[in-house]
Amino acid sequence: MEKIKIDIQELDLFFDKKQVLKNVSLHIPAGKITAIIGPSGCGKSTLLRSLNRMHDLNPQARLSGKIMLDELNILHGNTNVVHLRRRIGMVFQKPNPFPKSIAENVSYGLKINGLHDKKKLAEAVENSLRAAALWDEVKDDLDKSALDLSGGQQQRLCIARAVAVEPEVILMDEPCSALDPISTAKVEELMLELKKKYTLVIVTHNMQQAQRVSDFTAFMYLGELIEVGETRQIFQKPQHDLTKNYVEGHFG
Amino acid sequence: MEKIKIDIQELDLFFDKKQVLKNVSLHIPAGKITAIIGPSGCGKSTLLRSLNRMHDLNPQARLSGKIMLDELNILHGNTNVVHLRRRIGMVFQKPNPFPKSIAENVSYGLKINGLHDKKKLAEAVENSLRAAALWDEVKDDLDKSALDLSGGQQQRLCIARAVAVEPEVILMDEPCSALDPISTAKVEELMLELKKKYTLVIVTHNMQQAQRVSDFTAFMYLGELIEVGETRQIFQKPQHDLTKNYVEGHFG
Amino acid sequence: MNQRLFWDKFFEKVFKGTAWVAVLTLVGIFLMLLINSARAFETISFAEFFSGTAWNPAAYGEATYGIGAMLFSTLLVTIGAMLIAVPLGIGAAAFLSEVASPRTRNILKPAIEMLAAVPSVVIGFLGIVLVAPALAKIFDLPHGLNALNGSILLAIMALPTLISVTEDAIHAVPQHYKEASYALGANRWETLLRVTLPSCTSGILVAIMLGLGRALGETMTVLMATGNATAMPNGFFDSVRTITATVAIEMGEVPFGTPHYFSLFACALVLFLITLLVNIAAERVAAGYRRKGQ
Amino acid sequence: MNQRLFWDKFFEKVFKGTAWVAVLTLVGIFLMLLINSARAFETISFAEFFSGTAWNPAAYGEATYGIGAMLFSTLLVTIGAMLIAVPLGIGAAAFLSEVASPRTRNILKPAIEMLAAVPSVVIGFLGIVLVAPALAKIFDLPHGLNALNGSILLAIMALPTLISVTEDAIHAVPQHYKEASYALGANRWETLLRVTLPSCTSGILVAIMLGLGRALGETMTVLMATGNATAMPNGFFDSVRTITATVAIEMGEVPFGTPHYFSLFACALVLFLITLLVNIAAERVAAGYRRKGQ
Amino acid sequence: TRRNVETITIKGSDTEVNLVLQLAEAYMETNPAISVSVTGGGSGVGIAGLLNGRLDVANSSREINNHELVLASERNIAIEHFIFAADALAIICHPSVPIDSMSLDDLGKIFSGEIQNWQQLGGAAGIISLYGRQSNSGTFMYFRERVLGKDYAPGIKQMNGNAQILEAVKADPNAIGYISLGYLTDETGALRHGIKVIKLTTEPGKIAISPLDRAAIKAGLYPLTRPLFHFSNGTASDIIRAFYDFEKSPAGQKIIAQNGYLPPSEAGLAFNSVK
Ligand SMILES: Nc1ncnc2c1ncn2[C@@H]1O[C@H](COP(=O)(O)OP(=O)(O)OP(=O)(O)O)[C@@H](O)[C@H]1O
Ligand SMILES: Nc1ncnc2c1ncn2[C@@H]1O[C@H](COP(=O)(O)OP(=O)(O)OP(=O)(O)O)[C@@H](O)[C@H]1O
Ligand SMILES: [Mg+2]
Ligand SMILES: [Mg+2]
Repeated sequence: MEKIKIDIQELDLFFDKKQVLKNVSLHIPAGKITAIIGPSGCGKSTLLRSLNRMHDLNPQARLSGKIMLDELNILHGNTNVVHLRRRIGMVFQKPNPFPKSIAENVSYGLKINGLHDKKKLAEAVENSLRAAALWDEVKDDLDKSALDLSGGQQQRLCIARAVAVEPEVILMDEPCSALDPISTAKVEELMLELKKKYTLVIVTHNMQQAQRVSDFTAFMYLGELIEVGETRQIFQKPQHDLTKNYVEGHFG
Repeated sequence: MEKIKIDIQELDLFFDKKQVLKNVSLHIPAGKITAIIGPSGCGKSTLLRSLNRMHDLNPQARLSGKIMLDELNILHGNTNVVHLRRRIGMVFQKPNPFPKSIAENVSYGLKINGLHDKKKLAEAVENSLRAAALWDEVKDDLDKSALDLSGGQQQRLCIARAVAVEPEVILMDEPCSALDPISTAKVEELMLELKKKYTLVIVTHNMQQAQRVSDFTAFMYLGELIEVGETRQIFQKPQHDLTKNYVEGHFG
Repeated sequence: MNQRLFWDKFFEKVFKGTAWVAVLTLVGIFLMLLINSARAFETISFAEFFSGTAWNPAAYGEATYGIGAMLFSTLLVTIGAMLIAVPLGIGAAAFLSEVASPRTRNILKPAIEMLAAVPSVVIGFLGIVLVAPALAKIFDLPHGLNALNGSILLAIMALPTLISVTEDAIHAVPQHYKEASYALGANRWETLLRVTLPSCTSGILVAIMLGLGRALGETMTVLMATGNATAMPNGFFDSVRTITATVAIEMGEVPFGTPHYFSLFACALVLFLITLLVNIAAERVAAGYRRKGQ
Repeated sequence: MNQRLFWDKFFEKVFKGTAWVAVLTLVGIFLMLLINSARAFETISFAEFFSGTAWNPAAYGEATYGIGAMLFSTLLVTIGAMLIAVPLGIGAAAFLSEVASPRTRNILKPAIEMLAAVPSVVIGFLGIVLVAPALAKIFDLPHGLNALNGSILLAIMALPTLISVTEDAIHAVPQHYKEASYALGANRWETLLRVTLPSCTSGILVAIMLGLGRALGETMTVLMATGNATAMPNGFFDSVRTITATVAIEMGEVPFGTPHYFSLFACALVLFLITLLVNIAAERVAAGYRRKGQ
Repeated sequence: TRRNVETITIKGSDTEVNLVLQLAEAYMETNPAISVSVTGGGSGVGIAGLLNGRLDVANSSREINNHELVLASERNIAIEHFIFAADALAIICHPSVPIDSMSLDDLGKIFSGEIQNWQQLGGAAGIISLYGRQSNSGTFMYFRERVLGKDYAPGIKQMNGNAQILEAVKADPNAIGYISLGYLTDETGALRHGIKVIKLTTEPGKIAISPLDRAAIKAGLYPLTRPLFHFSNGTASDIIRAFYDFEKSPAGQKIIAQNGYLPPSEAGLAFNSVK
């Protein structure tokens, strides 16, 4: 058995009276890529956002259950969320660059972590943008507003921004949804590179992508975690009828 | 030859000093689906937004060239943009529902066009949501805020909203990017249904999708329209090396 | 990392500190008013204060402390002012942010904010020399020193705040909401009325509440332009004296610790309570709106 | 469709109309000030007005019209007020929207807006009976009726506007900016200082400008609490008389059409121009900030 | 004090403020070691300031009233008074009012609301529009004591100063109001435009006197002449006394005359508790 990086135990989540996650238990192994798949609205983003306590900002959200990051109880009231989020980075489903320049977007996370050396910052910005396959397109416009980028460029910028601070775990919510096949391939390369050092959890609607990059796949349906296992097993010998129908319903 | 619905002639577009569209000429045939493909940042969204004069809101954007919708000169200063946009609907790349209820989001367009009969509105809301494959998920929450929907649900809501007002032309900027394969299939069905009455232009990064639904495909690269033709021809016998590399670079 | 923790703590302290200083100061003022007001009712009966219409603490005969006429006058002038200022203010704000060219906006906006600094005496003065004669002429009155004059001047004073705050609130509405509306074939006004303004109700509410506060609390202007007569008015064409004008005039001359002195605090407290009620009512309306809107 | 066109046109007219009424009113006031001010300089030389330090239109010997001392006093009091109010206001606003529980916020926000309606006399009064003795004691002065007292009171008066407008601007910053910052491991204060506040500079600017306008244009309070001495002050502990206080005191008694009368308008115009300059400077700074930020 | 200068703080009557300010300046020119600060606000404000212990001298255009005297004794303040000049109140109305003179009695009835229409006095029909001062002004109190003997009509418009009454009366065809003598004329000594001065009689049958008639005023025939007071707490200190002495001197009296005010009457001088 692999080392478990994140251990989700019997997680329930309500928005007001509506239950969105139902008794979800899931092990995220360290140094691997875990893909979460499932139909739109089944709770993938909600689950992902639970891992770095993003629901704290929503007074209507109520969670119960337990999530462990190594030895740290993520949901515990005393947990320092700032440190937690420093360890678990996130790329959101809707690209959300800051209304700042491209360079500042990438260097933001480094600056708040105390890096002020201009040269080191510039280097880090370049490396992160290269990793996210965006450098060539923006290298002359680093001080232009990130809001003027195209949809796919914003998405890659957000990936670069998350990668720059080198968190232990990176959560990516459909990181390639706005990307063309070539950029997608480059981001997938990045993921495979990243998993050498870090743990990745990705949400994707692209079955091929899940098969290409992930080591493990979890299938969710209507708030429940139906099945989880090695990616090959899930796609080739799903145990559950729902999983089978879903992964076989894919086409192309 | 088919009837031409939209005729783009030598369109140039600058954001401030940066040229984003370079001498683009393109015929959009009536009653067909035209797909625009190309790498991220090549100008697809920009081209789409030119068709319903969305760049009017950006003082930095300068356009030259000509775009005809039937007999109407779209870019002409005297053109009534309100009527124009009534005829050309749009689904944006980033889902942007109003901060209103789900039902109000869909009925908004109808209400401003003078429909106030409650029963008719409710019917139209249901039909549009069914068409966008969202009805079953939201039918009990029609008066809940649209902002609380998941990413994919918001995307389908925006499709329903655009379809509800029955425009002559519908522009869709990556309408399935946040959708799972099953929802995607349903939206594609909708497109095929819609083209019986209307003209569709879609932007997509999904090569399979372009092949499945579109009649014509246009390939853009760095602001230029490289090649346009029947979809089969573009994917199987591309004339241009750039096109060939792009469509063959796809994988899966 | 240690340094970072230090700054975290430091900023947390600073922000909490400033917040509490600000809030406690304001709470302190409120308590001070409350305590002093309470003492007024040791000698003046509640019934007399609220139902009496004659305010004459320096009477030749027996002093009377009825705020009825003043309260009615205050409401008359303030409601009039808001009826003028709110539509004008929102209209002008909408114009500035949605219609005017960036150039026009960049000239007009600072000009309007500048007008927040016109001393109230100057506005009051205008009321006497310009507005009053104009009103007298238009409505064929012997003089124009009346409630309407006060309403007009207070509206002018509330306008800079109203316009400026509303304009900013409209400006902060995310562009993509407007785009969505335009793309459905809505015109500018439909977009404004159905999408933009509903998305910034809280900002508009702030604008209105501040404008109202300004109108209710303003002294000099009303004191100069409304004719300052203590009789119960019959309408907008009568001279009136508002609560603030009374407090302003009498605060200086009253010896400390007398019933008259305390009664002035009670007057100020009444102004407070009016603002509070309006504020709560407005929040309710806006909340209902928002709930429906979601 | 015809009906819809009608309403289009109708709303367009209404909005343009209101905007123009509002703007023209304000422009009218400005012109009126300008014209009346111009006439002051028929008899008073520019040099005397701006460089003279003695303001004594009712002098025993020859009348003098130098606004030097008053201008310096005004700047002293106003800058002092802003130095107190701006950090407190932004701190309190940040606290309300980012730290306080919704419950606390729902209680405090209306309470603060309510304080915008405290009549200025009441605040002035507090200055005399509370702040002045406190200052005298703390700094060991013969009396506390000085510029510092004025600054403190004006800061209190500017706070409701500052807090309320800033809070709303902060509140309107899209949630996803904050989420992005938190997800990168920023804490509340870093997020506030580096993301939230920079995204709403224009709203904060509006808040500051309105607060400044309020402070510059306020009459009653400064008149009551600053000691009202026309001599050139040496610092915050001297009694001062501000431009507004002068206008307020003298406007009631000066006969129309005299040089003295016109000179009061020139005084009001100077207040205007100060606000305008500050406004333009602030816009520059903010624009620079925004440009860098993009 | 910090600057080695002795200060006298004076506050009160708006009627007196300009006059006392000029006297103070003339005095400070010859006595640089003494600083006199003078502000307005109204007689009531000045007296209240004195009772609240925040002033050296209160200016007042009215006598101190019983109520204030009671408060003073409660607070162990012994009020001393000094009359340094006299003022007269002029009754003005809009030039279109066809009345030139009236009795003091009728004037009282007008301001207390018993006479409400110009018709009742033989003029054209028109509701009389009253203009007066605010309750913090000494003029308000003086006029009420001297002319009305009861409360003002509640509809009276309480204006913020003499100049404002003047302007309001000019603009209102049915107006009547009272202002200080000093505001009646312009710098050249001519009656200001747009107003009309009402002559007053004390008893029916006697001739009506105009406040512009200096000789009649000097002779004590004009009924609305009143003393202008300084009040202080206890026996005036030496520096205050020195300032009073300057006011009594020919130089001081010249300033008083230049401003359109009158010297204190014999009776007034005799009444002074500070000699
Ligand atoms: N408002 C703007 N101001 C300046 N440049 C812009 C603006 N909008 C887009 N651009 C630039 O124009 C180019 C084309 O953008 P566009 O959004 O059309 O790309 P796209 O083909 O839709 O890409 P994607 O597939 O990533 O959405 C990009 O390089 C982008 O950075
Ligand atoms: N803030 C919220 N308040 C109430 N309900 C919410 C909220 N956010 C999400 N939901 C609901 O919870 C369910 C799960 O949403 P979630 O965003 O996790 O779905 P998802 O699996 O990420 O879907 P997608 O693939 O479309 O992004 C949906 O039905 C959605 O409507
Ligand atoms: Mg999602
Ligand atoms: Mg795009």
